[in-house]
Amino acid sequence: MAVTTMAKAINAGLRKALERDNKVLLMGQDIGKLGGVFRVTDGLQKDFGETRVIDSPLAESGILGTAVGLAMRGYRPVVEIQFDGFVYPAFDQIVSQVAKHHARSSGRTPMPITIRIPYGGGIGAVEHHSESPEAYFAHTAGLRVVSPSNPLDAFVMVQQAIACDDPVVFFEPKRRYWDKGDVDESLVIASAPTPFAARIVRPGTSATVACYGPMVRTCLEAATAAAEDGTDLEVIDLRSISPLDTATVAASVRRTGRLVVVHEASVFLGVGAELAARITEECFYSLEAPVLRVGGYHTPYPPSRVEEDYLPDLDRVLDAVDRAMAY
Amino acid sequence: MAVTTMAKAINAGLRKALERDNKVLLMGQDIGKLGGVFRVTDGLQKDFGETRVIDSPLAESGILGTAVGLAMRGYRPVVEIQFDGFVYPAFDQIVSQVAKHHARSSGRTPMPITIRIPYGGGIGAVEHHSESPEAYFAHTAGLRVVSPSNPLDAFVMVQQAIACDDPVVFFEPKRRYWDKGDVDESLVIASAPTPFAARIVRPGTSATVACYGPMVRTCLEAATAAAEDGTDLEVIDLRSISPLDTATVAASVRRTGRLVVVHEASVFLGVGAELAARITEECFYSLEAPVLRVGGYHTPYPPSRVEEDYLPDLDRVLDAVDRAMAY
Amino acid sequence: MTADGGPELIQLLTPEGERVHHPDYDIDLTPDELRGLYRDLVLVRRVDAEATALQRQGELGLWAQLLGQEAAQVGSGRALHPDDFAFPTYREHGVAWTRDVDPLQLLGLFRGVTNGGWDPHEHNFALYTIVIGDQCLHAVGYAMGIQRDGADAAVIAYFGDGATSQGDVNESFVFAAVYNVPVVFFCQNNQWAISEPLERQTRIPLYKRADGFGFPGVRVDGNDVLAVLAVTRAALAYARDGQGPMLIEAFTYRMGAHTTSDDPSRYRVAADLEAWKLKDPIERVKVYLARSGLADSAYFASVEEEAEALAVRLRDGCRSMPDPAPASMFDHVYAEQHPLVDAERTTFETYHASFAQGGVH
Amino acid sequence: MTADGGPELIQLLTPEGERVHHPDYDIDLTPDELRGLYRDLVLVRRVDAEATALQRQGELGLWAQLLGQEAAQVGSGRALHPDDFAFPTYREHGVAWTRDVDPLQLLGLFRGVTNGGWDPHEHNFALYTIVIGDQCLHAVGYAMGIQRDGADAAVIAYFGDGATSQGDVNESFVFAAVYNVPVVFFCQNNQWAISEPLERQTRIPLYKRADGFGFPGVRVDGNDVLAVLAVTRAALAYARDGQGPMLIEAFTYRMGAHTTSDDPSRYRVAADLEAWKLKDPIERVKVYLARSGLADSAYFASVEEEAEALAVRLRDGCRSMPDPAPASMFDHVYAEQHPLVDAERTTFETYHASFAQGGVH
Ligand SMILES: Cc1ncc(C[n+]2csc(CCOP(=O)(O)OP(=O)(O)O)c2C)c(N)n1
Ligand SMILES: Cc1ncc(C[n+]2csc(CCOP(=O)(O)OP(=O)(O)O)c2C)c(N)n1
Ligand SMILES: [Mg+2]
Ligand SMILES: [Mg+2]
Repeated sequence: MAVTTMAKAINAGLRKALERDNKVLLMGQDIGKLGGVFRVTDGLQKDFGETRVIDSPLAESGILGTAVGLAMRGYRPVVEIQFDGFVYPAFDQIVSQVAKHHARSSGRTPMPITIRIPYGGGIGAVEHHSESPEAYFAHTAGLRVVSPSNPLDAFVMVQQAIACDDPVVFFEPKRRYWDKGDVDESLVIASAPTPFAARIVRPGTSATVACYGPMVRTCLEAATAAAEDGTDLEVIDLRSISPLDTATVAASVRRTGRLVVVHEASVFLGVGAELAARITEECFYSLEAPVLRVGGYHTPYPPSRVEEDYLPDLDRVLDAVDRAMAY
Repeated sequence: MAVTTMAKAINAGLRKALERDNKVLLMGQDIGKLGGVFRVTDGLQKDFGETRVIDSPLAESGILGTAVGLAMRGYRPVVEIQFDGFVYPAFDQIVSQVAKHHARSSGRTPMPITIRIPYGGGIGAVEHHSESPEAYFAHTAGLRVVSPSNPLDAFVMVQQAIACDDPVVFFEPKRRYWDKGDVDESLVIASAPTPFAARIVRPGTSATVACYGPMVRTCLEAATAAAEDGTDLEVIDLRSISPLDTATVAASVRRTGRLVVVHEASVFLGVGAELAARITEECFYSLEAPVLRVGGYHTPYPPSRVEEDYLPDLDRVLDAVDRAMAY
Repeated sequence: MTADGGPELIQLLTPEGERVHHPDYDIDLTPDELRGLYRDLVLVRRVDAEATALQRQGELGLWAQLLGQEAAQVGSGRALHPDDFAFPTYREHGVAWTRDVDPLQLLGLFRGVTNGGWDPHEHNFALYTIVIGDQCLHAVGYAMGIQRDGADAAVIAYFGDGATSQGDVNESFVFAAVYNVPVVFFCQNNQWAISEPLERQTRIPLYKRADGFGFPGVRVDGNDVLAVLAVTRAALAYARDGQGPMLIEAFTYRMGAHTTSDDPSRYRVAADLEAWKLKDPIERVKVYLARSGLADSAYFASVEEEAEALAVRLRDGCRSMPDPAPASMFDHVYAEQHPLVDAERTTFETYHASFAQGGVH
Repeated sequence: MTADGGPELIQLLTPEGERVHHPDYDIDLTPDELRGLYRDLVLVRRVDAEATALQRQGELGLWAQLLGQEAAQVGSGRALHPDDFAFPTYREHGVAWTRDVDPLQLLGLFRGVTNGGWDPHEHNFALYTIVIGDQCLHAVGYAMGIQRDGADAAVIAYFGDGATSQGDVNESFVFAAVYNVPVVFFCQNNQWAISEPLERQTRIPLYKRADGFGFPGVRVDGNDVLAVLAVTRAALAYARDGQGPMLIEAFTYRMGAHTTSDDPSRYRVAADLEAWKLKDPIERVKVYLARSGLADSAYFASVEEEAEALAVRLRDGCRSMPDPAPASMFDHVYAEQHPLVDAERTTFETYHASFAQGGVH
């Protein structure tokens, strides 16, 4: 058990995966000597060689397309997309090939590809470096989409994603890369809970707040603040967006009667829309207020000098909770 | 006033746009001599020449990327994507450039680009020719997304899309291309209602059914059948997906108390999710049942021999209506 | 661009059936092998004709004809070793034949009973790829795998003239060159991308594209099965030998429509077709075999009979092909358990059961 | 690949400041023009240095340094006619300078007060494009417009060595060649794509990429402002003349980090840097001007003064740059009215007003 950052925890998880299975390959831009722009792959090329930790040419579609071919040959490619805004050139390969090939082959050819994407805002970056595109992938059948919120989950979930025979889009909350937490590197992933289930990270009774990735910390802080005003929030870390663990959320909502969903992505057709629609259907008679959503606006991610006004924060979460409680 | 098919109506609309504004250009694969694989651009290259009706090289990103440059130069490109499943190679140009450039330029450089996409299933096609990707685009700020359901709307809306200074993704329900309807070609689009508003195509009192594109006919047929069992459905043709005319739907739901949303796209994170979330929030106390959704499953579009089992049909719409009425 | 392929065109058998020689490429085949190629060409053309007929009869939703491209496909397919792996488009029925894929499995896709069909690993023949260009990157990735496995094998990626405009195809050239992987890029330049002539995709011969990426490119007479076989064998050997990628432009012509839904009369003149008829890939082999006494009318008749029998088998097999079970659409969306798909399948089955039990509707 | 650019390198001014001649390209500049280029180079480098300093001081979120690429940018930028249009990446500060874009507007983007900044139409200089390669297609589209307008103008598209691997860049070559539009592809090969050396993108010199698409490609000494100016002028004239695209590879070196967040010590050796220091783009011009008596120390001093004054202006201008109004994020999402954006803006403003009025939180 050691205290480490999320970035280092993912690095440790990747190292374990490379050690466990020699079919595991890392591919991406600048992941070799540089160790990636966030140093998540630091030292891995040195230790596992250039044939397993591959600096790819500057072409995302090429990276995903070659990953598909490698998967057909029995490899387990782990692809790094340098920033959220640069995954789109690979969208065709992801949506038309990675996501559909297993079904097309009637199960003969799995696509055990992990697509790591540092995502979200809050780091004062220039355009295209702060986006939250998870809804595009979650809407796509054949893909799994997960996002860890803390170092331990990051360490375990990245290994589980790589071990999974389905393609997994692994969204890393880049502004939490430097958050610290306890990580037990001896933990065996087989014994860990499935990455595709949500977790109640703070039990509460007044209302349920569902979130994932970078927003979990924000919502926990909001819960602490709310507690002072006597509002006892239950915070759920969804962890997985596809599949979406509605059972855990529904059970909570049946107890609390209220739900607020929080994410950085635009609210319009964001993950909150699906969760709201399903929970309302499942818990129609338990809901004392409509499911409220807190998220990005229907605008491009703004210049960094105003990103704090775009990103959901403690106050906006509490504001939504207040509105939910007011029903 | 003449009876014509939707394909011919769009052709007529494109012709009007080309006549009205010599900055309007048509670009795409096989749109020249062939007139497009659905003949929607039939005869236009002959009449307007190869510099205005352009057979592009086989590269969707190239087509959209050059459209962006042409728009910067003051042109109004109308791009044809041959089939829904082939828009993904252009996803980066659409999401990162077409959608964001106007905001990036602080309003100095509009992107009056119309992206025509024949979409949806039901024509017995091979893979990638029957998809409904509208949610990807509707989730993207900066884009407008519309879909006509009948020849007259198609004729008017395509002209309005081209006249709009924003980029418009124009989804054409390919299986309705051969549906006939009255079209008054002398109609002046300025006087026509905005393409971004929904329309009640069948007033009713028992429940509201919201749909768009290919599903409008299906839902109207369902309403006729329901009427026989004494259920009086109000059918709303959304027409626009971004913006989404929730006001019209909300007003209807306040009267009927029930809402069923129908589309071909996968239900999970489909347009129905957003409509359900918003309407539930706006009409929380009017809803007597949760908003129910009928749509595609979370699977790739299946082989054509089973597509009828995948596509929402009259029976599935009625089944959802029954479930809504049962609350 | 010269309609006849120009002087750079590698040819070993002229349209008149005359065996000619080339300084860089030659081939020495046994009579059996030569007759075998003829048989392949005839049977493959018959598969194509039969499938086209089945589409007309409504048994298939669509068919992409290979008429005119038999030699390009059979020649390159027969150049492959068993361990080599081929990545086709949607038109490589002739290559499928050389990989022992039952033509009925091809029909299954165009009939709409599956989006795939055969076992790629059993035949070392990937599933058809409909999205133009995507498979070229898969081929390079697969070749990266071969390279890592240290296997004595190569990959061949098929694509068309129109595909050369796609970013993915050009990216596959970049990756293949930089990684120096064992892949042969086999471009069937049939002069058309649906209605668009070659001029819409390039202003220089396509085999020259390789110059821009730093590997060899050659143009072969795509209607000359011997030349295609010789050139592809050489390219595959070059690749297996660790020398990296090579681009082969098979100069041929799409004698049929793009697919059964296409109407070429809208965009091309009959004259071209007539000119290319004179370069038929099968006729020249037949003339050569007959003239050089390698085959007699009895042999030709036996092949015809075999073709007839094959046609009958396809017709019957296609008509009796069962539709998939509706619920099968949920079967392989994911390799591992996925609650949403499970839930939707249950809803789907309960809903359909309600009809069986004479439900409300 | 030869580190010195090889014999194909077009050079008019050696690193030692010696004026040499080239059979195909030459240039004859007035003393004023020559001094002007020197001034451009010095001021552009100063802008870069000042911006780097401002980033260190926390005034900018990021800065992409052009150090070492001044000649490639000033030389090509000065070759443009007023009506020509340039499409930059995120590093073309020197080109921006030649298009009269106030450096303060560049700082605005890296400070995070805007995602754009200047008026592209006022300067015929597009906004910076951060997504690698996208702008090359925009350039071709813009050139298609020029072609349709029958205007006497050309377009120049800037991109890096890494960008040559992107599908979009290669597609832009296809479209430009097929449509024969007036565009010059200007590739600054600074040998690095962040941490990846040229070998990760190509195995042959980049200017040869053009061979694969059927238009001319040349390699120029990117640190030689005279050669770059001469070659770019010729390419632009060729384009305006209706002869179509041309590719220029400006062979140079990224002397600084990729951006201020990068740490090159992790992936490259100091020796390379030392070797390239000897090829400094400014020093050679200074030596040439001095030796040929075209400029004296007084002139050099005056330019230094001007640079100092510019630096002061940038420092003050940057520090006093106001943040945008938060609600401005809703301003230009759409050109026409959009109810969702209007509604969100209203919610946003009401919510913030609640704080102003000392709301609950
Ligand atoms: C990305 C993509 N865009 C468009 C299409 C539609 N389409 C199918 S085949 C074809 C033409 C292909 O031409 P070519 O590459 O020359 O191959 P050929 O059909 O001639 O064998 C087009 C445009 C597609 N399948 N994929
Ligand atoms: C599509 C895309 N992928 C990745 C990135 C991240 N990125 C920014 S600059 C860069 C390297 C670019 O190298 P090069 O084209 O040589 O230009 P240079 O930075 O050297 O001027 C990368 C990978 C990006 N901006 N866009
Ligand atoms: Mg072709
Ligand atoms: Mg570079």
